[in-house]
Amino acid sequence: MPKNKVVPIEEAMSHVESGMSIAVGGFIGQGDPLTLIDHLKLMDVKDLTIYENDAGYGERGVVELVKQGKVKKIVASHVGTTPAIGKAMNEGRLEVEATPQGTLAEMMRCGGAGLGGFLTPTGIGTIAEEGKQLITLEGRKYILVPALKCDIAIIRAHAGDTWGNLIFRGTSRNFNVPAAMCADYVIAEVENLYTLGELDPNAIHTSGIFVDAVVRANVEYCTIREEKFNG
Amino acid sequence: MPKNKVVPIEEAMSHVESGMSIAVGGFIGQGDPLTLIDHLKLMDVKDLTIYENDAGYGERGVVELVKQGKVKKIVASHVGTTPAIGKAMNEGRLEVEATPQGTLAEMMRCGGAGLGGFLTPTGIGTIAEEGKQLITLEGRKYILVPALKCDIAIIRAHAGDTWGNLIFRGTSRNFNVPAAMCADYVIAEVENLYTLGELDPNAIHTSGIFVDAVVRANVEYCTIREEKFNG
Amino acid sequence: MADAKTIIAARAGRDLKDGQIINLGIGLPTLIANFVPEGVDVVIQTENGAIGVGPAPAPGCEDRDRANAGNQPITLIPGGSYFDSATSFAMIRGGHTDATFLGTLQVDEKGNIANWIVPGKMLAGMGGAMDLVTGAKTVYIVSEHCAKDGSSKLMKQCTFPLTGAEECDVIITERALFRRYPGKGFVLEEVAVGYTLDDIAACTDMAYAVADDVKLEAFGE
Amino acid sequence: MADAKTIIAARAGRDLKDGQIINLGIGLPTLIANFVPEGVDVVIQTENGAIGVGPAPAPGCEDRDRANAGNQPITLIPGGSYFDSATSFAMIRGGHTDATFLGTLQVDEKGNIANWIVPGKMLAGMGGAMDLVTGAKTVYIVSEHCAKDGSSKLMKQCTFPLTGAEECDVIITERALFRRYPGKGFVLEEVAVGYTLDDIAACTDMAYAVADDVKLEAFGE
Repeated sequence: MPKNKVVPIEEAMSHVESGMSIAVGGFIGQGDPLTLIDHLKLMDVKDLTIYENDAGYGERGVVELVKQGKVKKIVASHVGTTPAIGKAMNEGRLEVEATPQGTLAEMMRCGGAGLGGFLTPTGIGTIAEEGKQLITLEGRKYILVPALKCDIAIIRAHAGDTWGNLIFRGTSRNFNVPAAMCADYVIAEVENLYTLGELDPNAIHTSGIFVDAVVRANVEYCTIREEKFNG
Repeated sequence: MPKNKVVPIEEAMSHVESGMSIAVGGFIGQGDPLTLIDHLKLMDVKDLTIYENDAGYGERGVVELVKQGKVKKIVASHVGTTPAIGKAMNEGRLEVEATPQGTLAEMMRCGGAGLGGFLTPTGIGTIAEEGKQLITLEGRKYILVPALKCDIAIIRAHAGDTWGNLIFRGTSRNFNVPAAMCADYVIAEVENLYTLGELDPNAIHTSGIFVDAVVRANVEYCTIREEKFNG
Repeated sequence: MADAKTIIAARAGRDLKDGQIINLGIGLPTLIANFVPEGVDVVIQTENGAIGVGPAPAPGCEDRDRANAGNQPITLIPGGSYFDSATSFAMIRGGHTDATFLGTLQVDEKGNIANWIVPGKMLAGMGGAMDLVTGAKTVYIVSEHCAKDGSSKLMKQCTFPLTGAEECDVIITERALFRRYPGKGFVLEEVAVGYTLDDIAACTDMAYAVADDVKLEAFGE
Repeated sequence: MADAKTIIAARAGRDLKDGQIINLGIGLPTLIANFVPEGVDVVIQTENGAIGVGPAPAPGCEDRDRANAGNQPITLIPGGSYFDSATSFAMIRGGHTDATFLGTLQVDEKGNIANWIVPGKMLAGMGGAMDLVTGAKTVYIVSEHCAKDGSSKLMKQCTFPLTGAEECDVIITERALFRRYPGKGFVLEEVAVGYTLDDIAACTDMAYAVADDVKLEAFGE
């Protein structure tokens, strides 16, 4: 029987240490792992480097960790939905590296897939190519983007089983899938926990092979468990 | 309302011309698009280049087109399950290029994703690196594999709707997903055809955005339609 | 007469073709969904992970797992589906999206687009814009013709950092429509109600040709 | 006494650790599934697109959409699932698979593996083997010690085209078990029932060290 990975949140999050890189799922609040972020707020860690599409929405999300001074750097495609990020940058408390959204998603997937990098046409002729190796193939110029590997990933899923098979709901899938692939230790908070065999084997979005720990999401962040959930 | 892409097989297959490259889904018979291959057997085309994991199983699959002399070259990871392929190679009627399985899958996905190529560690120190550009990143050597774009893809799905959203069943998913991404014109044979909205939007494996034509699979290649199919 | 944004969105809507897959940027471009012509069916992709975006849900029927890239609640039309971000950008970068509609800060006569950062101002980020302008088959800039200070957004050369180099195919403003052709650059094809060819020349810094069959009073009523 | 294949599979099974994700090659390696120790749970991945492979189905219960990479019918254990080939090789290449067990034609003292082609013979192809030896955390070669002509498969240097360079971590034959350590090369750790250290030396062409605590009669009863 596949291993039971359901653990107390303290145990899962004890893998996070100062100076680590963390891939975070979600998209301006859609599917953000707020339970795990809430727990990080209580922990004594700093100098984190965050890879995420954004920093959350309004006052919620990774922006809360930035306000606490726990984050050294964010690599994101867009931080415009969290005004406190701009303030932290201006005050020199935070470094932000802007990366095209598709490039960021692919960096994560690529790292998870054991590839060294990929060639993208996105950003050619823009500052996105600065400091990057350029490669021309069949007359077209590409940026060589190295794959991303992180120490930790924190993600949220709508449904999960005890081995960490995950199913997402609606547009909350987003970066949760690639983030789950690229880290040494992957922690998933799940809104609805199922026993092995309850989830349709054809409908799994993220296999438990990618997941190291499963934690229950806070009830306030959960949508309703649906009968016979298949996605 | 998304366009109805269900067309007669003759219309869909009329896009195939001599000299074209064709990505073929399936894995030694699991999910092979036999209805479309059967139709190709009746067509007057030659000098095809096939990209597929294999050439089918026993006497069924792309091997049938090889025996008819329609195929110039196969790029595959393994052709050991179809003895007639070896015979055609030996007689100089067919060129076979062996490619690692994971590399072939990624070539297809990469072409479909608009990337120029990717760096893989697979095959370093073997003949798979011959004639390929090698790139060293952070001390590790990789093969730069260019992305694959084909003229046509032929695939099979267990369930599909009229716009070409597809759901696969069991291990018949395999190369059908990446093959569907990498071609200019993608033809899907579906075992069970559904109207728009019948398939769970969270359970689609291949979006209709990738599919150009939907054809009914021959009944002999179909598994039973299940009630309330969700994958 | 309608306001500038409505005029632009309405004209952009008329450019849609049946069966197209389109992506609409945040803000003005989102309005284009209200102007899809009768008899034309388009499928709307949103880069955060949905295709087949339908009308906004009725008040009280919002679902926090169903939103667009601007975080507005959405519904899906039958046939719509959800996917992850890597797959979403495979759709976008891979040329499977027919048209993308984006606002801009600047666009220039070479088709360069600058719409993600104003030097010296707060960094927000390019989001999916760089991928969209690189990957979509046709890139529409839908924007007011002039900036707030009255200067032309249609410039000889962008001065802000680019979103994409030579990627813009069509510019639609409340005053005019330009299409870019290989080897010819932008061609003025339509002028809106209330403007003359001279008016357009006066407020447009980029070089452009005027189509032989340029249409006056072509839109904007 | 059991035959060579059974002895090898049984010893390989004893090397499995609880919670491991493993991939079993076609042929001999498939037998290892029958020798998972009591109290050890492993999850079997098959590269054609399933994880959580269970026992073969009962006769008459085969399903053509449920098979392994060798086209044998499979079942799934609860918690198993299906995926496409690009995702499957993300699992394999990306180091998410703990161990892969493969047969071989040749293996050499540097850990080079040659198991996919005999020069001059019919080409079959490497299938997923190159990805598996590159990506799996531990690469086991499970193979008879000698080829049919009696020559050692454990060579000073492979003469056939390689599947992977310096990728083999453990060799298990019906006669012995060797593990490769960084900077030390292969170390003989176990000798099977019926063989002496001299026997192993006589049928092994590759260089190896003998462990101080080498176990004699360690397996193969």
